[in-house]
Amino acid sequence: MTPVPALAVPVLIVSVLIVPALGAALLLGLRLQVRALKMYGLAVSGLTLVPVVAMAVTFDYRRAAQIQHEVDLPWIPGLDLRFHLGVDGISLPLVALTALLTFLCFVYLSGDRRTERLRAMMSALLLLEVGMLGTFLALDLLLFFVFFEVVLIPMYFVIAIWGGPGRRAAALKFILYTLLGSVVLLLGLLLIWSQTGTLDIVALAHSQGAALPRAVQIVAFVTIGLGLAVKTPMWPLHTWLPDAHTEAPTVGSVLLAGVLLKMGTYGFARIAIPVLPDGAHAVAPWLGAFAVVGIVYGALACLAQRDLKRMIAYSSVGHMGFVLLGFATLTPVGVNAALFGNIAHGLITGLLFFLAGAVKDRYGTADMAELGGGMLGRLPYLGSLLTFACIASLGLPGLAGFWGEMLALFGAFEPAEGLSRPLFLVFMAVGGLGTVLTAAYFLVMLSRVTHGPPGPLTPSAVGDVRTFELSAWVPLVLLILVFGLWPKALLAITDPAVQTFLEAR
Amino acid sequence: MHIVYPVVVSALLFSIGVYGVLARRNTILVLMSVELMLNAVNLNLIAFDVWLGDRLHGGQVLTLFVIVIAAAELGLGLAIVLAVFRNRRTVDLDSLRDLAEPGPDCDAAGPDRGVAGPAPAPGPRRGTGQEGAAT
Amino acid sequence: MMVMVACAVLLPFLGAVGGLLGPRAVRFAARRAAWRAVRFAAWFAVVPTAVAAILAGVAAVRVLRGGTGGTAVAGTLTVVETGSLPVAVGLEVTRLSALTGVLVTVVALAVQVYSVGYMRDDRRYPSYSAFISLFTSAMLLVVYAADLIVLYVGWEIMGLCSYLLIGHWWEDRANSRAAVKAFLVTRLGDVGFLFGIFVLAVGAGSFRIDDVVTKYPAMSTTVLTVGTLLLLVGVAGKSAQAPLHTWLPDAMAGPTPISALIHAATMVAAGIFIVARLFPLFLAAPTTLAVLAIMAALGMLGAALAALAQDDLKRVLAYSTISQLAFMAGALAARDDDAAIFHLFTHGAFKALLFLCAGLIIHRAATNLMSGMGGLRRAMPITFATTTIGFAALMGLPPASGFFSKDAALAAMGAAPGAAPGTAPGAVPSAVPSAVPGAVGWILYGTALATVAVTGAYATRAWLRTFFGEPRAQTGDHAREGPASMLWPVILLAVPALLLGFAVPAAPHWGTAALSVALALLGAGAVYATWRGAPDADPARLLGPLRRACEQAFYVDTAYNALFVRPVRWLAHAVVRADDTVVDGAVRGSGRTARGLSGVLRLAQNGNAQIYVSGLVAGLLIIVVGAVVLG
Amino acid sequence: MTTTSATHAASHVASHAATASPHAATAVQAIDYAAIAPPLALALTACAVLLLDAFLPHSSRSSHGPSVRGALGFTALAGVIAAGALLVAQAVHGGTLSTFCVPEPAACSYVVDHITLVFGGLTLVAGVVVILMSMGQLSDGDIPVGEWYFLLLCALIGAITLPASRDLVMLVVALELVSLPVFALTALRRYDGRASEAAVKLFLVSVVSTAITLFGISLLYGASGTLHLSHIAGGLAKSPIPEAHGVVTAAVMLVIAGFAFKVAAVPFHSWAADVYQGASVPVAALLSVISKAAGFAGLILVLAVTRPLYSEVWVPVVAVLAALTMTIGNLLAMRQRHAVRLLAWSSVAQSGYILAPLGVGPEGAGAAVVYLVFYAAMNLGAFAVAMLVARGGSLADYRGLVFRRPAAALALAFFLVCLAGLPPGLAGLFAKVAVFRELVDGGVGWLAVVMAVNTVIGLYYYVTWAAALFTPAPAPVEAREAPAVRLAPVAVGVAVSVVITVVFSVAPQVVFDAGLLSALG
Repeated sequence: MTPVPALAVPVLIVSVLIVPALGAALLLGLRLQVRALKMYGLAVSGLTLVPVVAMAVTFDYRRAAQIQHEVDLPWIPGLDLRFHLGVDGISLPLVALTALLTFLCFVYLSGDRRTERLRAMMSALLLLEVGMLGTFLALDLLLFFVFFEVVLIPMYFVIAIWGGPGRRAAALKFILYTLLGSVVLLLGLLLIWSQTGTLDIVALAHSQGAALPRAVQIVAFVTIGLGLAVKTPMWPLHTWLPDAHTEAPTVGSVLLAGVLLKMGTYGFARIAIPVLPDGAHAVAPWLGAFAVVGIVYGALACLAQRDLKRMIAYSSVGHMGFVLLGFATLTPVGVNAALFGNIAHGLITGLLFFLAGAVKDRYGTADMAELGGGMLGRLPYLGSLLTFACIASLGLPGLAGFWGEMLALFGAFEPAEGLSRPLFLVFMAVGGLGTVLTAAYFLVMLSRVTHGPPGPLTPSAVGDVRTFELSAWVPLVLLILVFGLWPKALLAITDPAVQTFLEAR
Repeated sequence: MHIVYPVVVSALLFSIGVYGVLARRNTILVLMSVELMLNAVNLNLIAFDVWLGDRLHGGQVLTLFVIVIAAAELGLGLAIVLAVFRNRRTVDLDSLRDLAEPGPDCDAAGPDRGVAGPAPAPGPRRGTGQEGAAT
Repeated sequence: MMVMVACAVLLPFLGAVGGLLGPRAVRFAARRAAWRAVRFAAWFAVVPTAVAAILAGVAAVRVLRGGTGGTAVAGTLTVVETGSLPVAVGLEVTRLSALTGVLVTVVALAVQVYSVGYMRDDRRYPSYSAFISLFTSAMLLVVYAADLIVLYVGWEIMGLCSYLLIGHWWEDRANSRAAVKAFLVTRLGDVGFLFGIFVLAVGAGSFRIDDVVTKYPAMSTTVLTVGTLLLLVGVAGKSAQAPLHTWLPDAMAGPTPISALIHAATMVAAGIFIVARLFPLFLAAPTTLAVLAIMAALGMLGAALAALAQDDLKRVLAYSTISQLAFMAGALAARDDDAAIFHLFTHGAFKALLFLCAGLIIHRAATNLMSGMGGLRRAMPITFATTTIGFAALMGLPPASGFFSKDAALAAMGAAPGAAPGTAPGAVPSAVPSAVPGAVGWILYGTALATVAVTGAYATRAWLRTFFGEPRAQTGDHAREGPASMLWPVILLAVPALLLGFAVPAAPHWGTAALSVALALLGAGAVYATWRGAPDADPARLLGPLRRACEQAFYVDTAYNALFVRPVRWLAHAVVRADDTVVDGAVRGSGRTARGLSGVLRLAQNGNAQIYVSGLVAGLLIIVVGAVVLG
Repeated sequence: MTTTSATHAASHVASHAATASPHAATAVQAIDYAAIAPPLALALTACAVLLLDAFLPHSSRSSHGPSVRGALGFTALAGVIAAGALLVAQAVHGGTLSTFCVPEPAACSYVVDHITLVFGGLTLVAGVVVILMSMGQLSDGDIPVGEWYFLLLCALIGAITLPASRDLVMLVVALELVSLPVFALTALRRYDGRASEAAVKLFLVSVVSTAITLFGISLLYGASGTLHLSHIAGGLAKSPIPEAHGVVTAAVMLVIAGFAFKVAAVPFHSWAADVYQGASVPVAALLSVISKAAGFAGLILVLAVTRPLYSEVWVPVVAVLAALTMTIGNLLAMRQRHAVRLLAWSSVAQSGYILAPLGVGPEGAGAAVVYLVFYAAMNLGAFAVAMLVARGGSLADYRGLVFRRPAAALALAFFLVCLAGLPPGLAGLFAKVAVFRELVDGGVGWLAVVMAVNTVIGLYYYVTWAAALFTPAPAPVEAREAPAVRLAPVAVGVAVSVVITVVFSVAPQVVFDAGLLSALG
């Protein structure tokens, strides 16, 4: 290995974190006009995207199972905490998704009319990005936890600064609930540490839980799983989500649904399942059961929602149910499905929240009954995009949402050895029913909002989709199509990594 | 003399002191009760010192210190009582209740009304119920 | 070859993309009038479909010529590793798919051309035609797919297009509802279909259709039965078979060409196509065939009776479609896939023809209801002629195509019950031990015969009510023939509707043929006699007390509403309530509990120093006593 | 403390005695001035301050002019810094310094080892910040300056002597040296009834606690026959009292009382809020950091370091106390509207977190010290900003602070987030992680869960307050905060705290090293 790339690689991965962090810090000291501020935000998030793209380009896809761009420095020996970062096939897509969604959020902000407290908003968003990216890059249990926590405060402020009328309570509920989850997660991580004496995720995953007795694994899996499940969110730990989404501003909702929820599911793929295989085996039926209950429950809850954003929030509960079901099968196909579902949900729900925000922006409400109908007539482009996003979300083949759900169900059809097949067949059947209900609520919503004669409310003079909105949304639309039509683009990256940590069993 | 006698006496003395501290309203009397408690300690220490035949006479040494401490405490206590009396015209402990948790009526407005953004609608469950959510 | 087929699949897709985005781009640039955009989109609609039709035709000719027994030509673009069974993205042309491809593209082309006229005044023509193109592409994907998952992709996209097209006039809530219903019912079926794919693919160890079809002997009977039954659920959904048929009549709310394309000729045929494609599996699963037979029997007669009582011309045709598809299913259940496919083709031709004719009539009469029509024979002579051909084919009267295909199907069903294997008219593999159980076979055959009679009756009724008698109120003055772009496709479709029967060399089975024609004429005669008695009244009164039930299609919709829709709604509201009071209630409750505890604790902090000291002493006492006693 | 280090200390004493044999022989104690240099420096400074106060010119009958007030403040500051320098010298010198030794059985009353240095350093740095805050507090001339600094320095002497004490006499004296000046400091706002009331409450609870502790010490003495910590365990083993177990258990619990009062652990917590509120903010800061650190030093000395004394008895008790303390503290803080009261209850809760690792056993002392150090930095900062902004006051006064005084608001938000234990306040996060780690590693899962829940309750009020800083105020609240205090020194104090906390956030290893050393004793 020549010294130049050896030096260049850590620079790349570290700069992914440094750029937004510096950007946020500088923002505290800068006094900029609104316009310059927006440019600044765009520039910083764009600059963050650059090393991420560079990392994706220089990533060796033939060795997708290996950790690449690795950097491993001691930080706090007193806690055994190392500054250990790296990407592999599991994390790379999520890192890219995060950087992209954040960038698109800034694109969206650049045209937003709201300018009050923009500086605070932007620094919160950048800090949020640091946390999200760090979570996906971290390869040290405690470092993972630290980044997992980093997102809480910025997200709290994103909701509390720009949110709706009930923002304070919603933000508080969000932060308290998820903090409870992460503290429980911490307990689980520390349990692993105290039993194995190491915090290195790679080493732990490599040893396949050999040093951990089965009982400890189960306890650790339950606590870690609970912690992650709050973030995911898994039924019945989801009630912070609808409130947070309903009150959060558009970009907040987009990042919350698009990335934050993924941190929970990513934890399963990165820590819980590889490090605690026996625990995973013991708890998987429960995980699967909660997952499918979440699918059906989320769908039913959506069916009776009045608020557009609230509905999309509950739909996330259902979709995350599919992701969890994928994990619960403990098969490569199931885990692949979960990882695919993660990305797909990030793109689709991100788009949905963008659109819901645009609707709320124009009509001043997201209440479906107040909106009336006929959006396709009044705002045809917005209506069409909404239709597209909903159809993608209900898992239509050919769009990204399909593969995650289909493969998760397929995984449930043939769960890993040692898991009760009849039970998982029931999960599969219930999940299948869930897909029908999912289609039902999306179509009913579309029918109520986009179809029919125009309602009493007239949209504000903003008009149909504007350029900045389009430029924030089109990349999402394209990616949804690309991943839908060419699932290999994602599965080829995740599959080797997933096979590696599941096969040595 | 068996060691039990002085110890029991001292325990009784201490208990009387405690009772005085708890039951007396007058601050001066409370201070005197504290003196009783400390003297119970002294009695104990001396008794043990003798009984043990401590070569270093730790008990006696400590007793001396306790006496000094008691004196200092009492002096300071009286000074404080004086200050209280000057400010409040009373030395009644029960009436020194300016500093306390505000009553429930103050709280009805909610601790957060003062610090929140535009006050959340007070009525709905969503507004007020969640402050302590997820505990 | 594969490139050709791939182009046939992709071209309409690209046409759809172009049709959706192109006109907008043009309009954005030049701010042309809307009709220019429509015309612009029309090119995107017609040309790719036409090219696809030519490609499909060439492919079909090559395949049919290339091999005798239907050798398949396959090509794989890439293999997607899923972690378990890989998905092979590829296409395959068999004899069956080559022919079906031709049917699909030809009907689609006809509909596209027809729509240019039919939707001339519609502002949203670009999206409409683009959806048709997308649909064509998806259907071709189903037809040519070499892999079950790829097939499923096309299968579902068809459902989406159907939803979008039924809901094309979304201003009307009824259309919107119909679209949602169509999507949901078929989606319900599709879930079963997907699970069926799982079962079979895991049984065969591959998602490739080839592997699945060839490896079925290695699968256990249970796997086969379960897998095929699950597939059947999907088939029932897509092909509008009982009990998942209810969406089709409602779907008639969409524009008429859509009814012709999707809900008569192609999409609903996909179910039959799939069964035929995987026929060896079904043959090896007698239970599935028995279930299919019962479904078919129920569907064909019930739908025919329902058709007899409808007033809406398109609903008549819709129920007729259900009935005829059940007929095909019956033929399949009787182990004769050739007969079923034959009928599929002729039906595709004549039903598309009938729908397009109905479109012409509706276009001019400005109503869907037959009670608003009548006496159109003179005003619309060409339409009259083509419609007559269509109805004749539907009734199975010689020499129209329907006669031959219906005859083949009937013969198969007639042979099924008692006949020993091998004597059936179709190519029943003699290795398969038992046919459909006797009783089921007889029921199937009997219902089929009854259906023939009822078909004759409702076809005659519709024909008479539309074209004969006195012109009724509002039609009159502007009832003329439609524009050329609408007439030409109709005339073109009339040719195969009339003559397709001669394309298949096999001779009719004269016995069953005579029986069926007689029955059809009997039904027709009864209706005619009734109609003669009172030309203005509806001959449906023939049904007597059954009429109401038939009009409501035996209250299936009502029952489903009560059994599924309302409980789900109730459940949804219950979930929302429970979410608020129980799940979130627990969360809020813990918050309230903490606040309450806080309040209680604050009571002790009342400022009285002696209370503090008392607490101190008491606490310490507890600690000391506890430590001494427990320690 | 382990046996090896005990023997090490003993041998050290022996060698020391050998070098100064004539004195040892006559039983006249040799005083190692190097060991007691820091408290000595403070004591000299205290005297100097008193003298200066007396001899420097008065501007009016009772009070000094601003320049004299400043001079006294700087003198005190210089003294504390000098003591700090001596402490650093001791640390650089390394090894263990002991003095006030007795030869037979060999034991020393004053030992400078790692734990002494850690606590001493903590106390002195906190002392600097408190003095800086005092300089702000004293600028309005209501309070006698010389007495103030004298008392403050006395309290500091007690606080740095306490962790060095190795016998019960020394411990008691040091403890009283921390307590008594604070009563006076609290009451020093002579014309404020609330201050006097606070002083009465503090005095009463403190005196009762001290009496209880002394009673416990007397019993312990009776049972073990010695006052030297290192010999108590041995003495108890051959106790002359029959059925000693119960007596000793009770005695240990009673001894804990005095220190538990200092750290405001339940059930000794009730005084905290009233006193913090009534006292001036620097005194509250002193109580919540320096006095509390002294309390923990005493607890750790008695329970953990000297000898794992009856650990099977006190460990579960401390665990339960820790759980109760954090829960009750948090619950009480939850609905506070007064900033200083909130900080008071929050520091009660934080005491619970510090106690928690001791609930694992003596080996948890390291984590407790780590948390204490982090806590001191964060909490001092919070008090300093509170002083800077509104001299305590109601939470409503903090609303929209970021628009008026962005630096102060950001600093306060940072400290609050640290106290809550969330990034970007990494210091608090690592502190919590250290405690959790100890609990999980020690197998006290239930306490870890209780603490997890408490972290959430704690976040509630911290984040509510922090959010208020960023919420625009409905109406201007300028009138409330016309500051009569001189802000510059307080601002310096805030800056010092911020810098320390940031350093702790970025390089927490500094603290972990300290904790590790003190755990080894």
